[in-house]
Amino acid sequence: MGLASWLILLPFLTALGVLAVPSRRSDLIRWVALVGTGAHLVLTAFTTLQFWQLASADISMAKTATLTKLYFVERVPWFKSLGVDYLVGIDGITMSMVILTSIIIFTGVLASWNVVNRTKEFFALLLVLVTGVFGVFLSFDLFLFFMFYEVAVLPMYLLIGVWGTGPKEYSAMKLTLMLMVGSAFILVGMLALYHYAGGTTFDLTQLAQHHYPVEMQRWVFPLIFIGFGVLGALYPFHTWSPDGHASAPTAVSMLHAGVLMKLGGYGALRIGVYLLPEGAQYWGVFFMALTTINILYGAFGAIKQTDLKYFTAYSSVSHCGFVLFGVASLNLMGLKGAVLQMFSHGVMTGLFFALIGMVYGRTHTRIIPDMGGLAKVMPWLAVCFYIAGMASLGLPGFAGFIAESHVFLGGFFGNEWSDPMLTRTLTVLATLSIVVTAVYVLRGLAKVFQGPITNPHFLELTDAKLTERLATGILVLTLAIVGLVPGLLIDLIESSLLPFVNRLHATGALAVAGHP
Amino acid sequence: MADFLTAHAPTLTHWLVLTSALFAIGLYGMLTRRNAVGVLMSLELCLNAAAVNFVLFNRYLAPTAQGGAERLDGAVMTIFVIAVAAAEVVVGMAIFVAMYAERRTVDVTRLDALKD
Amino acid sequence: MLMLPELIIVATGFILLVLDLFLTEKQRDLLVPLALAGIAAALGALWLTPDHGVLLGGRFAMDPLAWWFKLTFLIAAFVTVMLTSGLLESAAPEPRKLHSPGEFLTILLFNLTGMLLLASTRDLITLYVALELATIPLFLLAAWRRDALGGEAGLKYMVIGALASALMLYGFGVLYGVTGTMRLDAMPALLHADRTTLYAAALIVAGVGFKLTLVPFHMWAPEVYQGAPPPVTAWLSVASKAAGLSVLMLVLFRVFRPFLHDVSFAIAVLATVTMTIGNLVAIVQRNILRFMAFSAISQAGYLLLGFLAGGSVGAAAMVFYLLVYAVTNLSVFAVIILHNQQTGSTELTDYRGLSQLNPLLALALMFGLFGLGGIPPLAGFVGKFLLFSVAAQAGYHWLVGVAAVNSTVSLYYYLRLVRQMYIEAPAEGAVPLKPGWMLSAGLAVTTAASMLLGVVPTVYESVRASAAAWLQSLGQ
Amino acid sequence: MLASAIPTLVFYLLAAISLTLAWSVVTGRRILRAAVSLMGVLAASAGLYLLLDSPFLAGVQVLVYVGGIVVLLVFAVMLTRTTELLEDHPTRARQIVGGAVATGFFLLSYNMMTADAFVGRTLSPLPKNDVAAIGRALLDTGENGYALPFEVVSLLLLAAMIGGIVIARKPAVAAKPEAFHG
Amino acid sequence: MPPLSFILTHAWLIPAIPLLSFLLVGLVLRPVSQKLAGLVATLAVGTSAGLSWLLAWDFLHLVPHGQPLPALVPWSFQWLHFQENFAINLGTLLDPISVMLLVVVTTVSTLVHIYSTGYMHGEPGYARYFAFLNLFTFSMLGLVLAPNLVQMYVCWELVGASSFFLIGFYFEKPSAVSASKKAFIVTRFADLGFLLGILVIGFYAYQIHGAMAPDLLHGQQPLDFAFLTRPDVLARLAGLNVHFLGVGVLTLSAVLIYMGGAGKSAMFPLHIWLPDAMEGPTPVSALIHAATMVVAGVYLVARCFPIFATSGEALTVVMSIGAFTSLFAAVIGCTQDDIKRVLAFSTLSQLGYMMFALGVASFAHPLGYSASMFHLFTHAFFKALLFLGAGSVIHAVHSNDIWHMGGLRKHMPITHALFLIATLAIAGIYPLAGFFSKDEILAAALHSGHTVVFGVGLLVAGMTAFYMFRIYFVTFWGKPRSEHAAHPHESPWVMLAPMAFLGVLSIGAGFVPIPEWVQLPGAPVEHEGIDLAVAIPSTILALAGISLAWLLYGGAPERVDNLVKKLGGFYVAAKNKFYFDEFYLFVTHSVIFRFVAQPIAWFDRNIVDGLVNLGGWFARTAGLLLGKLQTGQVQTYGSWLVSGVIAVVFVLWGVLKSGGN
Repeated sequence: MGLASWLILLPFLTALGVLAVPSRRSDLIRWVALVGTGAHLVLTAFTTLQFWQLASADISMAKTATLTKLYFVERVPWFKSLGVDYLVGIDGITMSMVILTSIIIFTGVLASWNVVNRTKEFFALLLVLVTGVFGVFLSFDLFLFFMFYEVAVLPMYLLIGVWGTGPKEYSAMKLTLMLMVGSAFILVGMLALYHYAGGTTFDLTQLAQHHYPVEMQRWVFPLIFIGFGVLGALYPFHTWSPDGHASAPTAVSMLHAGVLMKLGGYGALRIGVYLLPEGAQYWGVFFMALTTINILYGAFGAIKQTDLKYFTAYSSVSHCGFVLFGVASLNLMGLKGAVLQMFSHGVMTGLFFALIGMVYGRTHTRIIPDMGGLAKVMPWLAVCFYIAGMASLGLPGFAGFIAESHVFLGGFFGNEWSDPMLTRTLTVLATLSIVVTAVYVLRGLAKVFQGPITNPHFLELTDAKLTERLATGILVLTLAIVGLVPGLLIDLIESSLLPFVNRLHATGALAVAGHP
Repeated sequence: MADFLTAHAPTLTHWLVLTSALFAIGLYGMLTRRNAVGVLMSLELCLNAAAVNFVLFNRYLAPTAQGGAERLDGAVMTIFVIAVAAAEVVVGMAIFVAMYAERRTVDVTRLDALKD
Repeated sequence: MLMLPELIIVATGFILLVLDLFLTEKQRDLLVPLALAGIAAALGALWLTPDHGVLLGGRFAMDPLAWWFKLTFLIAAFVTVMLTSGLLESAAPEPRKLHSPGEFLTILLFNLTGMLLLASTRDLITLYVALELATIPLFLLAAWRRDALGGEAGLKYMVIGALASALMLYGFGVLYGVTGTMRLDAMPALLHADRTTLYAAALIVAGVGFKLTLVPFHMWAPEVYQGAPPPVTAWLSVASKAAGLSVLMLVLFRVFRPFLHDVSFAIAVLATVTMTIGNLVAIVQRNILRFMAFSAISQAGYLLLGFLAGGSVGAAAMVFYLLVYAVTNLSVFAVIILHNQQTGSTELTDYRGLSQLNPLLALALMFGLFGLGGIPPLAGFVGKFLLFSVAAQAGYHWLVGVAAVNSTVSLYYYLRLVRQMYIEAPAEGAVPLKPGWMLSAGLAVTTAASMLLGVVPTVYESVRASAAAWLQSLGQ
Repeated sequence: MLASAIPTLVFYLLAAISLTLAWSVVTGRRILRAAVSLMGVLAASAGLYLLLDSPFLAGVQVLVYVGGIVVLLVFAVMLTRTTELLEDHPTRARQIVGGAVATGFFLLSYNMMTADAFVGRTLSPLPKNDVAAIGRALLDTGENGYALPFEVVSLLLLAAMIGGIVIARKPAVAAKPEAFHG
Repeated sequence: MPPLSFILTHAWLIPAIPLLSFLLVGLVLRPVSQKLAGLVATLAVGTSAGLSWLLAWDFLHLVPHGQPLPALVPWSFQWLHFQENFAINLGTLLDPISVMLLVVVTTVSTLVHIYSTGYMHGEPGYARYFAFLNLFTFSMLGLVLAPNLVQMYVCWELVGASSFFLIGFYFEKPSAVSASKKAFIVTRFADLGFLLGILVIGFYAYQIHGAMAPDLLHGQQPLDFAFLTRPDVLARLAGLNVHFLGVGVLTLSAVLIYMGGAGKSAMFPLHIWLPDAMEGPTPVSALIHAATMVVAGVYLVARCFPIFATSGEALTVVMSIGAFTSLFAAVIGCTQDDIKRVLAFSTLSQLGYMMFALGVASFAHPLGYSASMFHLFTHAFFKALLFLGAGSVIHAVHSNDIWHMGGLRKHMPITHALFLIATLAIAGIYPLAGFFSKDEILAAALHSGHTVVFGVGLLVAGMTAFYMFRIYFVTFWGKPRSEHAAHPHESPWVMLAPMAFLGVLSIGAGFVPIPEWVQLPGAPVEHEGIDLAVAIPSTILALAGISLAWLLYGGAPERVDNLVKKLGGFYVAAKNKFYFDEFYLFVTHSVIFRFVAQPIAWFDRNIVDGLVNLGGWFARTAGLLLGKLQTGQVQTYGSWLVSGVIAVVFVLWGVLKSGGN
């Protein structure tokens, strides 16, 4: 068992550990979950260091920035006759996503400290979900990938349905079904990929050796992109997101917006762009247009929302639009921006939802007009909220800016397969969102935290507790570190993205080798 | 008269028209009769028609088609069909009787407690 | 030796029949273990049975896939008997008790014999009688309780069954007429793609479609599933369907093999219609047995995908999925049977709060439903995946899409039940269910199997190997 | 000449009888009359078997079918109340649907019967099919024997009998019928 | 050149110290001790100021007297790597304007910090206030030192954010909250232009960069100012035959970048945020909205001046908007009653001055460039002093309205004296600082042949004198018009001392030879000293303005009323700032929110989501309808079954016919 497997297994073992605790010992349950996820954080940090050392050694030895290797590869033949392997490994993109997930789940557990109803099942499901997420990020076998993908999606139903608020059953069902329809698209594409390559392997690195016919790429790529796009809140397949987020409990919103939605962008990148470069070239500008709509539509949609969660959900639609926009722009900066945006939006929106949960836990309302002046009684939360808001409007110094600047440059620089005037116009339209974002973020936050206190009952409210400070603190710190020292993350990502770009241009080292 | 009859001696097609018609009439009965016993009777018509078919084919086609080895497959099949028909009637009657004891009706169109 | 499992089952049936005469009401509780022992012995015998060989002048033949079918039948029977034990015992709650356990088990075992033989037949005559043996006793089992609904279910089943069987018989006749032989293996060489052959094929498809609940031959299913005693429903949802598949494979792969590729579009249409209608109607069901009926209908649609690519992959996918479906469906029925046995209810809403009353049962039921919905890592996922893969291999990518979207629709109604169990609060005064040990064991075994089959590749690999060997024996 | 004319005449006669009686089986309002008609159809079929040189089958037909099955049906009819003996006509809709479907089936069959495979085939003699021959064949376990289906059918009949008895006899315990849970 | 001194190589220390102090104050000291927080923050900025002076000294002595001062980037590191040959280096760009602004920013900031320890005494958010002031100082210094467009943009946004937090310092006050939002959003809108400008110029610069031989690049990155302002690069950019809406790339990007600058410097029509920004604490207004941040736009244009100059058209835009803004703001400034708002409009007007000074400059007539920077320099001091003075007054009177004041000169003599100095300075009276720089600007306009602009400049000079003395007279002369105005008390020395220091600077800054030091690289020296042809009319107009103010406001108020009546609608419009706020409010709330945001939200909930729900409804309805087929009639089922057979035959037949052999 190597590091990659442990990264997947640890949350699952933690889930089992949680299940082993008697349900009345809810404190112990929380601690088990916290220790498990904390251990995962440590393991992730260790893996990152290891990866860092190995990769930089290889890069300096090969005298090229292109990283054509996976690390910590484990391959165990599974369904041999189908060519299904248990194949996990790590490259830079994976690594960054693992870091993100690990942070989010740890803080998510902290933010769920006050879940009292059916605590055991809650944490167990949460951890199963996150097992699926790690599985998706780490697996390099399409079958395994898809399998984990569904494992990651389904627990959401119960997590929202049982522990949610509002029209939770409806939201949970809508979310699950829409995502499953998305995965149906993916399945079609995936099986096409498998059979067009001869039907002998699901190994992503080997499928990448196969050149698919252009016509095939042209019909499979949109399936894959839309399929993953549903999870990535691609317009107009995003409507599960506002309802889902609004109904979900705090940690679930965090995980969902923070991590799960990233699976969409990740899949579109890893499978769509990587395996189907010519399909991507054909469809790139179309999806740029669609995601431009996403970006603006989400931002404008957020302006008039009155529920904090809807507000954040629409902002997520807008921000996830950047991810897919970056992917569709098909150049190094765009792709990098997409990955960076996944990371930054993950942390940022995780922070947002954590804070909303904390505020809601105190005020028992999420309706923006009902609140006011809360900064006076909960300065910590207010500051964190403002930081999250500033990060989300792309203030330099936070991760969002790094990501957005990459995405904008990527979009503006365009690619040789799309009309440059079109991609630039779209980029210009997309940049409009930085203003609209400022409008809704500031309006929303001003109403909630600034101004006079509207409800005398608010005066009795308290500021964040220690666990909450820890959770929000970690997230804020992450945002700031990435924003201030972007090189840390960029160096992880960039080398691993170069093979994608090379494939698009059909030059250089095309494929990633899947063997150690 | 005899000439006429000889000229119009039934061919396989005539036979088949007869059995098809019998089967179709049986079908009509199965699909329309209200009395469950009537339905079973119609079923017997169908089975009977099908059984005749087997003998018919055995007689007209099978011996030559097999290239020598003469066989009685069709004829034997008929026996099995009759046996199966018997079994079906037994089962059908048993259920019919049980049904009647419970519901006091033998009209299949009134058996609609189970529906959407 | 080849026929040993069948012989053991028949013998067990007779022993039970005779013993029943001499036992008191109380002592008859021993019959269930005895039946189980018989089935277990047959399973053991099956293990020893070689997977190829012929008997009785070629009327009975073993082939590698027949072995798997027999395994499925025997496992299904074994589990069904376990699940039925609570209703067969003398202390069973009265209105739902199944009387005359000896006769019940005997008929079940004879029925099983029919299915076992079905997998091994090589000629139309045996096929016909075996199919009837695999069908007619089910009418009796469905009506076993003699109550209003059971009787109605039995009668409807009987009428539609007889109609389908008559049509199929007619089809057999035509087939016999066209080819002049009863031997299935001799037929492909004698068939031409003319309208007579099509006609025969359509008639036979109707007959098999009835067993396999293909749309539009499915309409009896919801009624019978609802009216029959739940254990019988479980049995016919699994075994009868498996029998249907085994006949369909026999017919399509052995007899109509030359045309299979050309008519694959028709199969695709049939599959589409079946899964879509099954799923759509399942959405609105309120009765869990009807619900399971439509679910089973849609599953039949998925199964059909395996015929699209005529190679061993398709056969393997179908056989594997059948096995997975059998254990998964039985695990679901285990809970349904128990619930019905102790509450008398079959309403979906009466499952509310089950997760709080019986967490493990609810979990098992959820796993079962997710397995049917094709959610990883349950075996249902792998099974469906394989079937979809066959469709994709045959170039039916749109059908993969249809099937996958259908899977989503099915998830909707499976989740409806999950919602009742997990999200709704228990009804006031609801008490936890108390499963008997035999039912618990059955549930545990099927649940475990429905997970392991998807994770441990051994079974699939064996099926795949068998399918390859079988294909070779077909001479392709 | 006559040798071929008489069977032809008989054929058409039997065909006419069969069809007429069959029609009365499926449309007659009196169930007992229908039973009698069915008996007639089956008997006519026995005649047809004779025409097809299968006297043994004709015998089986008369004994089992006419003698056994129909009598069983009549008994079953007798068990029910007399009011049920006179049956209502099916609704017009059902007649139309049933008629359409049955006609459709017939046309389909007819279309099939004009296919090349069947047109122009003439009678050929059946092999020896007397009681002894068929009896031997039924018990023969060889290639030309039918031992297996024979055993299977025995099982089937046994099962039908046992089950039929269990279901049809009066319940041992006067169990209250369960409410419809539909 | 001699080896660089310590502070020149480590100029990064100057912004770094306030940053550290921000973190220290914000994270550690804020909850511990308010007093300590203020002290640490002030000390930190003070240290930076000291270092800046030191740096300025060293910088001026880098080259022998008379030679043009160099532009160098002694320290930088790669921060953001976009792709091959396209990276962003953070670093410190030292050239005359950055060093000058470094000194201005740190000095004014230090003084404001000191002043604030008194002004903000006892406020609940005292430590928070200092933390943000530190953050602002850091960001502003980073902006000043930026060697490339991206660092500029980064710090640009950060000053915007700190400005936002400081304007909204009194976060319980709704007007402050909305002012802060407005400031941020309006500048953010302008930054959109800046960002697009970076994208446009970045793309083409990257292309040119890539096409150049590596040894010609000297390690410059595409977005470095050093690269962008190279004549060869500019020539290539100007030569690009790419047009967007008929505008060339160079002009387009310059105008877009100018849009960013116009937002920060509150040029018309993006000026609306600045008057409202006066809702912040007065020292903040002094530092951010008078002396430093608002000149960032001017600084940006100056930084990119070669781009604008090469484009030409862009420069015309800069000039026209600048000139119009200076006049426009002056008109409004004459009518406002809030002392800080008058100062704000005066700032606007002066910023317009600086902008059009840049606009009239060119490579042939570089005087405007130096003049603009000179005015930036002097304006920082006297405008800061004006604000601090106003703060002192407000502190005493507890009101912003000049009509609540009056006769303060007796009770607040020091404040009065200093305010007078500043007022004279801004009015352009010799020998105070404003005179020299204003004179230079007017001269530049005149000599470059922009007569109309010169005329506007003269007019504005007179108006400036008028409205500044208007508030001076109303505030300090006459009788007290309110309770508080009757018994004010002079401010404490911590407030007066920095004011006094600024007073000294307001007097003396004009003698600093900025125009000598700040020269447009590669242009001829065009410094002429005092041009009497300019100085005399401007001084006359200034004196006329002062006299008019005395006439109107020195004595009887009814004269004003008469005048107001005569002016009628124009006065009302000017008093209401020509209804620009209302217009923007209408556009955002009634047009964008109502006709874009609201419909989108509705569309999403009802149409897009409706389609999803429709899918669900469709499935359910189909299920229900298909379920209706289960009539319970077994014979119907039978009919279906037989029909099924017929259907299967047809399907098979069709398939075989079409697809089969």
